[in-house]
Amino acid sequence: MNTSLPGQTSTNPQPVNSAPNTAAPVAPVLPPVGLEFLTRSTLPFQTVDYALKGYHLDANVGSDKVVAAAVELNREGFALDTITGVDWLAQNQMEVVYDYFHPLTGLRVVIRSKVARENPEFPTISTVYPGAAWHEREAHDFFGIRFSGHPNLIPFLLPEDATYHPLRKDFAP
Amino acid sequence: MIIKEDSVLTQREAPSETFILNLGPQHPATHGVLRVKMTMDGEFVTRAEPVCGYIHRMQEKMAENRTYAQYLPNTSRIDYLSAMTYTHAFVGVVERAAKLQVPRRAEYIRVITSELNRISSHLVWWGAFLLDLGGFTPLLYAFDDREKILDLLEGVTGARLTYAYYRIGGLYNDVDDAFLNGTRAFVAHMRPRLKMYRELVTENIILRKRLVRIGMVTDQMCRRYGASGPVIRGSGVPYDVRKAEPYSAYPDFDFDIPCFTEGDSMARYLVRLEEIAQSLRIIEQALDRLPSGPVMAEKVPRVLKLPVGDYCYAVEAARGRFMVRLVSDNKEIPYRLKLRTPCLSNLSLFEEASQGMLLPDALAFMGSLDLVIPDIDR
Amino acid sequence: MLSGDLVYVSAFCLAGLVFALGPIVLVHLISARKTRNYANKTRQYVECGMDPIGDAWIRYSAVYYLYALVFVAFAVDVLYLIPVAVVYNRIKELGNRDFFELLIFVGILSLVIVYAWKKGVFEWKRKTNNS
Amino acid sequence: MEAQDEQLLKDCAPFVRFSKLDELLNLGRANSLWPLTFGLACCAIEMMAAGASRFDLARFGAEVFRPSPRQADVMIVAGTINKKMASAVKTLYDQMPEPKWVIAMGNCAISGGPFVFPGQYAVVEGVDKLFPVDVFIPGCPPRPEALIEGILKLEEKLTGKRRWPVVKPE
Repeated sequence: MNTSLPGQTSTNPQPVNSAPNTAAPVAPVLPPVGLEFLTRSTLPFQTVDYALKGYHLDANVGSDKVVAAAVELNREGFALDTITGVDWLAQNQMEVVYDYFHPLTGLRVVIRSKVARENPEFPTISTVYPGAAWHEREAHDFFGIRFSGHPNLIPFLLPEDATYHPLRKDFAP
Repeated sequence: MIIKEDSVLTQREAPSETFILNLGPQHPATHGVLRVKMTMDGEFVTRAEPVCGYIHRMQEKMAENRTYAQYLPNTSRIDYLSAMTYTHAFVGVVERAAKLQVPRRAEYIRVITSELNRISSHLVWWGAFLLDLGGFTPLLYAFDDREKILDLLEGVTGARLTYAYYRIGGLYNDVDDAFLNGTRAFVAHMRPRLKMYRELVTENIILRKRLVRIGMVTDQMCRRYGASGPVIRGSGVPYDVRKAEPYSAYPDFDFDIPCFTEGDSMARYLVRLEEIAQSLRIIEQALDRLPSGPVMAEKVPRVLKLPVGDYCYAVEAARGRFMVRLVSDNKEIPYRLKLRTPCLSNLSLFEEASQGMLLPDALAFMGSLDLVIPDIDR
Repeated sequence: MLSGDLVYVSAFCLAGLVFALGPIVLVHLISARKTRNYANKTRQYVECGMDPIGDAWIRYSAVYYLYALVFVAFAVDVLYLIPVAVVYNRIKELGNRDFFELLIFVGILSLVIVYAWKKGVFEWKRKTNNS
Repeated sequence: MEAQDEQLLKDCAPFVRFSKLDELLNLGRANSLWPLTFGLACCAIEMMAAGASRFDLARFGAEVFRPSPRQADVMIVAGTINKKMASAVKTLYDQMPEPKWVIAMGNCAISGGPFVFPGQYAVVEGVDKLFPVDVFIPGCPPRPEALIEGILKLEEKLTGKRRWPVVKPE
């Protein structure tokens, strides 16, 4: 899918002396358009009330299907927003939430996946989205989630020799 | 002197070895404590690996031992140059989860102060960016104009930089006439200044030589790294959270999204200057149609307990898309608060985009990304 | 008056020597003996607060050398211009011959820039095997 | 820690000391303090505003911000010191030539500021834990006038007398 702008007339800046204030295109306020990829998608999406939740689609997948989801969303033209780790101490689970947004249609998609809390292990998606490498390193810093296949899973925000994971619920300094 | 065993002496042109240069935490061009380990071959960058964490201030850990109201001052210290928009995101996610109805006047004043904050942030960027490229005078012009904005905001919020002006459900206090007239005077003052900025700097041949076709970033690369804000708008994709996910009172205003297709540092430069003009337009429209009425929602529960679940709220900060993901378990403190900051994604494409560049061009490219380092490290 | 000149020359050399070595001694006396350090990194060369990685004694690309050569060429050029500047226009009957000589001298020397430009010194052309 | 700092300072004293000439030297140093560009976080923006057109540090001779520690007289620590950054801060302090002073600008540099809470793992609580500090400027961030007052306080420490009037809050 080419993300060059269908019918977009954002011309290059004219010769410098005239201020290019007319060149700027107006992107319309978009209702959640671009949902047609749902028909082709294999992921278990549920539509969510955007006004309450702040995102349009939500899917709960197993930790092995995470890369497949990333590949599909990458093909659909989604951009990676962020990767969030959540430590569910009570349910003894470690959850990772992948946020995606679509630069052209403004659609917001969330892929979440849970794993047992002992040694949380997720396949890395930095092969599909190189931007995910830092988000995964940060999730590894704060929660100790290992991302198999990650190019250099060294501490990102914590000192190089840090072995503690501060955002875990049972973290005592 | 280590003589390499495998170097064939008969080889006429021995390749020059690479050395590692620390563009370290304390460097004028990094505008904060970002360290970039540059593997250099002579003047050319073969690999630039940013190392972050030197100003990590545990913002997300602090969210887990503070109530929602106590966490407000933190939000303006994540990206202190667009503190209003960050507070707007945090307050927005709490209002969205608690289904609080914010009065129209409060939303309009939030838009006015956010846009003023965006202009002051772009002015700091403009001054500091040209300082990187070697020009000191624009910094003085930019800070002179910025002081006018700070006076306006200080009159209402009491702070120059880290305003905790928004409250959950509305605003701290109402704006007075001095602020309204002062803002109109500022808008009238700023427009001719923008024309002077263009003549003083934008049409300067040295600047164009330093920026045009330097730091090329394609829209595919922006999408795969999640870059947003002026970086993605400089590469041809008109993505702006105010239009893509309209929030607050932005749907009421008519403004354009400046977008250039070259994807070089000059395009990003022009996007930001054009955005100042658009922000002035928004402020004018918001001032003309400012509704009267209260600035605080009627019944905001004293102890705020949000229903279980996760909520997101994204705003268009000066540097790009800032999204707050709040996970709540019906207690007065959040269970988990994730801050998706634009600078982290904007910087993550630096390593791939700066390969093979000259060192001064790599610095001009980093300046055009407009980084605030505590935004990356949180 | 040989001895008069001798005195003059030796005084001049002595003044030069004092002018050169004087500050070194003066600074050694007046300035602080050593600086306070809490991680004894004073003698380490400055690299933005970090410990330098790797060794500086490596094979640089030749462009640096060419850049230095262009500088040396013009340094020597200025060397010759100083005495000319002292007696410039002093001799009336030569008219403005000095100006044209100067022009020719500088013109010939500016050919260095033309040569360096052609060799690609200013574009930092990388001389690697493949290119 | 206090006695050891005094002792370190004494060892650095020069061989030859004068009375009147030292006062002259200190007057010169006081009015040409070259700060090290060491902006860490929010206080850095207020430091830039102090150096810019309205609050103009140039009136006090302190507007020359030197990036290299070798040419800096005073280190204005403007922002939060992180544990990962602490060794770099100490390195920079060591690499500054002797008559050097430290201004701790903002609550973070004084005591860790708003980032001190039970269970905090990343912030050094105050830069005086790393090396002695001469002037503390409270505020979060302190106003540019407060930074200028801090520099005047440092000049007062150097020359013993205050050349500028003290602004009384009315």
